[in-house]
Amino acid sequence: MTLLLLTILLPAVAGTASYFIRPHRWRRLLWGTTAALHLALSVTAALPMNATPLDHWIGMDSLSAIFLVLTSLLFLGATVYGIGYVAREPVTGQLDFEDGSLFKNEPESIFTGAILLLLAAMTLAILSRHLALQWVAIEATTLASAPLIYYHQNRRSLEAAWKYLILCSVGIAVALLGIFFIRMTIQDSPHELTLATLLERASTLNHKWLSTAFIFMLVGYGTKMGLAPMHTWLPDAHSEAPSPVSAMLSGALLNCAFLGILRVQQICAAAGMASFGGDLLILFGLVSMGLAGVFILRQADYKRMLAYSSVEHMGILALGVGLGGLGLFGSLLHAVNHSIVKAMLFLTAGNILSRFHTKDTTKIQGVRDALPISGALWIAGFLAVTGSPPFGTFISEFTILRAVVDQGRWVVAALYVVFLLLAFVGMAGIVLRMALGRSEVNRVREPLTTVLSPLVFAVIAILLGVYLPGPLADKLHDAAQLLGGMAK
Amino acid sequence: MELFILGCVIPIVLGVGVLSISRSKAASWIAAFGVWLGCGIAAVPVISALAGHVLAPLQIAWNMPGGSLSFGLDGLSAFFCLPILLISPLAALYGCTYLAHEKKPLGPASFFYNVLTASMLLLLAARNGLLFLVVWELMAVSSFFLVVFDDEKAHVRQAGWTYLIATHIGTAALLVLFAIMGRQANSLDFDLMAKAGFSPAMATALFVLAVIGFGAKAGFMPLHVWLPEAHPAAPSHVSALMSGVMIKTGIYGLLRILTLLGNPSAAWGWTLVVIGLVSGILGVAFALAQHDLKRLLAYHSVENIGIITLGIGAGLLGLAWHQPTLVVLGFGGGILHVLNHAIFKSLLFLGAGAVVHSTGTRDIDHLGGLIKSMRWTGVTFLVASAAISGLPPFNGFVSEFLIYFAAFSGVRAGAPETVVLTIGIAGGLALIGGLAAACFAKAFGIVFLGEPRSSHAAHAHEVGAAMRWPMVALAGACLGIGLLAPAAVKLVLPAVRVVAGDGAESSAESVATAMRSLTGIAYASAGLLLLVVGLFVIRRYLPRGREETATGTWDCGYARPTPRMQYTASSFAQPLTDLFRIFLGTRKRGASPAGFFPQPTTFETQTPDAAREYLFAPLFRLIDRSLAPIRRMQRGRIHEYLLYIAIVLVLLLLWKAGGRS
Amino acid sequence: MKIMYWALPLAAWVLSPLMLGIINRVKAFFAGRRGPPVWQLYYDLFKLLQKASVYSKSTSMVIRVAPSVVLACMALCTLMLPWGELQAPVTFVGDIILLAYLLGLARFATVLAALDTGSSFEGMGASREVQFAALAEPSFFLGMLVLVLHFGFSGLSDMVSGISLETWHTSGVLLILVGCSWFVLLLAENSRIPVDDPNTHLELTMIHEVMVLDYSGPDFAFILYVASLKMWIFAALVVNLVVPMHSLTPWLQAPVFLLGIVFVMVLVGVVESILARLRLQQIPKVLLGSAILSLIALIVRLMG
Amino acid sequence: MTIISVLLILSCLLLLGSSRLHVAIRVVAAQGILLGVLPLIRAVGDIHYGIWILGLSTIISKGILLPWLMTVCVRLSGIRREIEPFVGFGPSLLCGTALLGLAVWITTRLQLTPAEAPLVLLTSSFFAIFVGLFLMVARRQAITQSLAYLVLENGVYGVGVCMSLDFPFIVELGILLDVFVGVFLMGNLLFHLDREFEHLDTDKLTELSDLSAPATAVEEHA
Repeated sequence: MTLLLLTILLPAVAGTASYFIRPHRWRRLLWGTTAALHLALSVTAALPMNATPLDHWIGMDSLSAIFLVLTSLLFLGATVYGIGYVAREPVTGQLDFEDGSLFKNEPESIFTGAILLLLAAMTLAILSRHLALQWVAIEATTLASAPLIYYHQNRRSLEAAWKYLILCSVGIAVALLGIFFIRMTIQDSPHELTLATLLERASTLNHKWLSTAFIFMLVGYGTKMGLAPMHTWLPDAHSEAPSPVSAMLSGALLNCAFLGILRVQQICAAAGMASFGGDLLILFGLVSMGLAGVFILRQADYKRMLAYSSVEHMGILALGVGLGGLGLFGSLLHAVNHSIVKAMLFLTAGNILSRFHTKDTTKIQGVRDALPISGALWIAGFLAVTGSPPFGTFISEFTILRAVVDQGRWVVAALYVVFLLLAFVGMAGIVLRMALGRSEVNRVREPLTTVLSPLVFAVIAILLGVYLPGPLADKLHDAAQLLGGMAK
Repeated sequence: MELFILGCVIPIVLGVGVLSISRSKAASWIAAFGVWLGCGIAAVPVISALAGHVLAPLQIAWNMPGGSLSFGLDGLSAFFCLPILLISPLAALYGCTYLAHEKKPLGPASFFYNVLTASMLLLLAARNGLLFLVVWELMAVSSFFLVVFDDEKAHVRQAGWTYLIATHIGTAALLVLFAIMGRQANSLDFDLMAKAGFSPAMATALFVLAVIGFGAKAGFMPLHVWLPEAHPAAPSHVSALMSGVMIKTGIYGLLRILTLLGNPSAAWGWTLVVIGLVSGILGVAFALAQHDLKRLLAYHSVENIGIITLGIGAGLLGLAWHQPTLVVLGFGGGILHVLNHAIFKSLLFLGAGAVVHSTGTRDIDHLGGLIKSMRWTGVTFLVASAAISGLPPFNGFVSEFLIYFAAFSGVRAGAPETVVLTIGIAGGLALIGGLAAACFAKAFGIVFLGEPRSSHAAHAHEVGAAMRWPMVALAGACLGIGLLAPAAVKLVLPAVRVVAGDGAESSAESVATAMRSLTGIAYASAGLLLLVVGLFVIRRYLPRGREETATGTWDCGYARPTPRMQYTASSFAQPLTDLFRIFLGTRKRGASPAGFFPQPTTFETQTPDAAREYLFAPLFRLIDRSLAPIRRMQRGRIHEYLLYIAIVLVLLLLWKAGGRS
Repeated sequence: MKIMYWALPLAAWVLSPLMLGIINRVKAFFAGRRGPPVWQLYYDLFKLLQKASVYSKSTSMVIRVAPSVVLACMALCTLMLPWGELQAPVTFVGDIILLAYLLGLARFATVLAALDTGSSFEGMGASREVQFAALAEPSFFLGMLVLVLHFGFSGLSDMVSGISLETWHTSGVLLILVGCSWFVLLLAENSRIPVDDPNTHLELTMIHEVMVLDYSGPDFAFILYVASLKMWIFAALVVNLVVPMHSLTPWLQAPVFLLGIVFVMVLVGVVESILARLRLQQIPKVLLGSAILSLIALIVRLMG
Repeated sequence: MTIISVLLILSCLLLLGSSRLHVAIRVVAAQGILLGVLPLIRAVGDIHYGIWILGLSTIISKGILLPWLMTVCVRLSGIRREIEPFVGFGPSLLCGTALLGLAVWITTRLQLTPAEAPLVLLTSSFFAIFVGLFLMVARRQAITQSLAYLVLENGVYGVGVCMSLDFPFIVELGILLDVFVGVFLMGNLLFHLDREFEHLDTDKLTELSDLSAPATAVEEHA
């Protein structure tokens, strides 16, 4: 228990502290240390011997263990990248390369503090077993990440942050309504709104309230998670945020909202309403995949393309969870794979952006020529995110397809495959056009901090495609079990 | 079996190794050594499997959902290994010299080449759906990287894109295929799938998926669009490996799935026969219209895949009609043609590569007279040309003969469908053979014979030994299989047995007849060679010392011929391409000279791929256009975005909330 | 008896030049001329073999090897021809496929040799040759399919040896149709009128003759001899098909066979005399017509 | 509590119909105070310190601090004092009536039976939510949107009160803190937006869109 509390408090304290630390060097050191310590703490907490009882407000089951370690890992990667990133950013004003206006980054202390607080909020969101507490934490992630999005304080990032804040806040408010309704389901006696209580009394829950609650929470957390058509803020925010932040937003933060939905679905499944939520999730999943595919197809901005790809993958996750059974396992595995791959892609996109000074895909050629490592990572990431072997995404996407087919939902299967193809075709055109050919900028030696994290992520993505580590597999099976699915 | 896996792992390990010395000249040599070593090791179990030994399958646990690392090597797999084991090392050796002048690091290309080789071998041994798909995509991805080796050229990038999309569409079909099969069998292991027992309707659906999925790789018309783009774009030794070997994995996959699906229906056989005829005839027709040497060869791959498919279709019909002869000889001819095509097609690509390497152009109409400066390349290219046209005494004839044989021996007066089949196969093969001969008369004749049509061709030189000897070895193989036809057929029988199942047993007699005929052919071929040599010797001695005179070609009285007045590839093929003009859609640009003092004028023909031009491009454009309005939903207005949320919420509440209690 | 197998090939090798002489005499008769002696080709061959060769500077070894290849192919083909009930020296199931492809190989060699010279005239001829050959082959195989349907799939010798008066009685129309079809092929493959004119001197319009413009001396002798052998091979196929050998006593078969070949030659001569040469664009239609004849035969066989 | 509900409904209608920004801010402030009083009234029997703190902090944050922030915002940014609607005030009121109907319908459809509060409070809370959403969609200026968000939050809060939720004190505070920080951030952003764009019209914040698609990969390659 203390371990879990420590995991939450560490980044919170460090985040608050970094607002007050003046010297850059110390603040960056604090950032790095916190990230590393957090990962160590998360892993330790996830070890079987440190299991905690699950009936408190916070606790760690397999589901949260997976997401926590994943988040922590991504954060460390983003930290390694991010420290180099903020160090390279000029402190004085600079010219915007798109509209030519002058802008000035926000102070580094705010950036560092916000990103550490974001980590704290995410950790809390993952670990909390009280639905309202989880809501508080998820809303807190929105608030902590808004300053990160407008780090550059130029017109586009402000616009993106505004839309992010408004849309997510509205969505989250809707989710709060949903939580009220969940509370109504156990109206008969004053119990705390913890998962333990709800699951224990699952059979007695009022289905009518539960279905209403599910709808509110699906729309609410779905907004935050980026399910279409509530995803509209996502491409703006993810494309305008600094790349390490985009990586965190896409790789980790979306998962937190996803976890919120998972928890409701867990309750629904325990209450025998798995198919009610499942059908809605499948619907939203398909809509997200399809819409994202459409927007990927003619995308002019490669970071937006990645953002839409996140929407697509959130759709896949929702679809898998909606299917239940094997789909749950596939979906959770896919969440892991997608986070790692997407983080790697956003970090790589950051490298491309800082070298080519444009986000316009039509103006970039020969990334592989100019930035050999980033170019290779860019193509590898494209293959990974579209689900090609040997990357783990292939395994999980195929597992979800098998789940669809196993249930004999032929229309869903057909749409699923068509939408995957759509995204593939769209991304192939863009990524290949960017990566191949001769570049107009000179080849440079890439600093280690810019390529280390994406490289490590790429290696992990490949490893997950050929080998599933035992503990991870166990946790995934366990988590799928929690959600009511049996994994084959 | 472990030995086989070891043989697959070695190239990959050395491939990864050379990534670290990417820039070194030795990189490609070390990687090639890995291919040789790996293939050498893998050859041991393959040969023993072909010799009839049953190798114990290898099962390793794999904790991926539905996955298991199960490997096996039956007759079918072992036979399909042969082209890989033969071509891959030779092409690797060739590639070392071919790419030696490149300025870019060769490490990645060598790495992907090795991965491609290993993944093809693993694919043949894979006995689990998930494993199969992983290796399948690995193969596609590694070959994609090889295709875009020259990525500074726009057409290469475009070819890479086309290839990637085409192969991915095929893979999508395969994903569904294996998912459905896994559902039926409750496992992704092939053993269990074979016992699943699919209903006829389900089996037909699976068959269609397999044809789409594997056909995209193999190059069935109209899924062949990537071939004429990718093969010219890739470095020649890669084209050789891809065209000669990799596309055959599509055939392998189709056959493998057929073994799992149970009893075929006649409709499947007809489907394949029709696909075979269309691919064969139109493939060669398009080839005739090309004047890019490698593009021409790529279309010939489509044609030969058509011939292979004809054989397989005949075999399937044999299974459906319970005609053992048709089964064994149809499958036998088709599968043997896989090996034969691998040999001569890779030889042709290597030859084309030598030409490109030495002259710097692939345009047939700019070449000419190369046989005088590139004797080895010329002669081996000639051998391959004759072989691919199905002419005796080379290997192409042997497999085509088997397919003819199957068709003719299966024909029964009482069964009109057999007659239709035979008309299709015999007429089709004859037409394809005639057109192929025409096309290679053009390709060889214009490239290697006559006078150089440009300075490129005039300054050609013979290529180095590492490029020469692989070609000679392959030419030897062409002749060898032609002369040892019965032995080659013995090699293919284990593979046929896997596909044909019970049908193979009752066909001993027809196999024996075919064997006698093949023996006859082998003797006839040997006799032919002896006769040619004998006559040539006689001819040499006939003049008895009278001197040979060298003079100009008969010019019909026109005293100042120039090399540019020679017949060109385009003009040579024009009568035939005119026959097929409704399919080809050849575009002509230019004007004929007019007036008493005509100005200089140009004339140009271009034959883009019809399937690409009239099917896929409009389809893609249509999809793109119809999707465009959807993009209006993201036009930046936060009010609209909020409205979406509100509408979704209200709709869901109206639809679902409180509905049931 | 074994030795008798070789009689037909021997006859072909010795007598085939004579056959071209016969055609020429027939044509001369129709033209009201006396014409060259029937032995003329023998004289020509003898003369050419005595001569030295002239090669173009553009050529390579291809043109030097081609005559030998072509001749070897034809020689091998003659070994596969039966003689009534007398089997051919080389026979196995499906030998006719080999025969067709040997002819193909010969054509391939001729065409390449033509391209070797770099002459645009010879290129033109080669181009036409491959076009018409590609169309002729399916027609040939269709005719063969009729035979296979009727007699079962076996060697050429076995198939044709079964043709008797009885066969004529039951399915004479088949034999006539396929016979006609193959006779058209004979005209086309041997570059006779109406497909090609062996006597023309206008290079632009020729097919076969223009391809061999650059041969001289022994090479040209080979080529001329090959032309006569090829004519013999096709004539032998037609004769074997049409004449009911099975009904003849064995000692009559050989003379009748030879007479049949002479008759075919006379027929060629007559056709050449009374028909005009067709325009090049019309030739595919002729070949298509030949295929249709076989197809009709096929339908008759299936329906009858 | 019925009075509070009626006041809530009236305040929402006022928001829909008012054209003056500072009026709107004051109305929202009044709403905040009303809602702060709500828990105190509900728990009139046993008021413990938590409820006092909660009520007071609600009143302070929603009724005083945030409106003050908005006022400062309006003053400093020099934006126009009129609310600029997409949907005019008359039609807005009509829509408001429709939304009221919707709120009633939802309340009955859900068959909610709040234990310690009148049903009309629930209806009014839902109405506030809908009005909040409507204002966000139908009003042009950024500052109105943040006001509307507060209205929405107020509605959610009202629903919570109706359902007599006994969330732990910490959680309640957390929720409040989130809202507060959220609106605070919005205010902060408003300053930046004003500086960068020299206007606060969100319908002009459309630089980030997918309307200008380039020639696609498809067309270029095919």
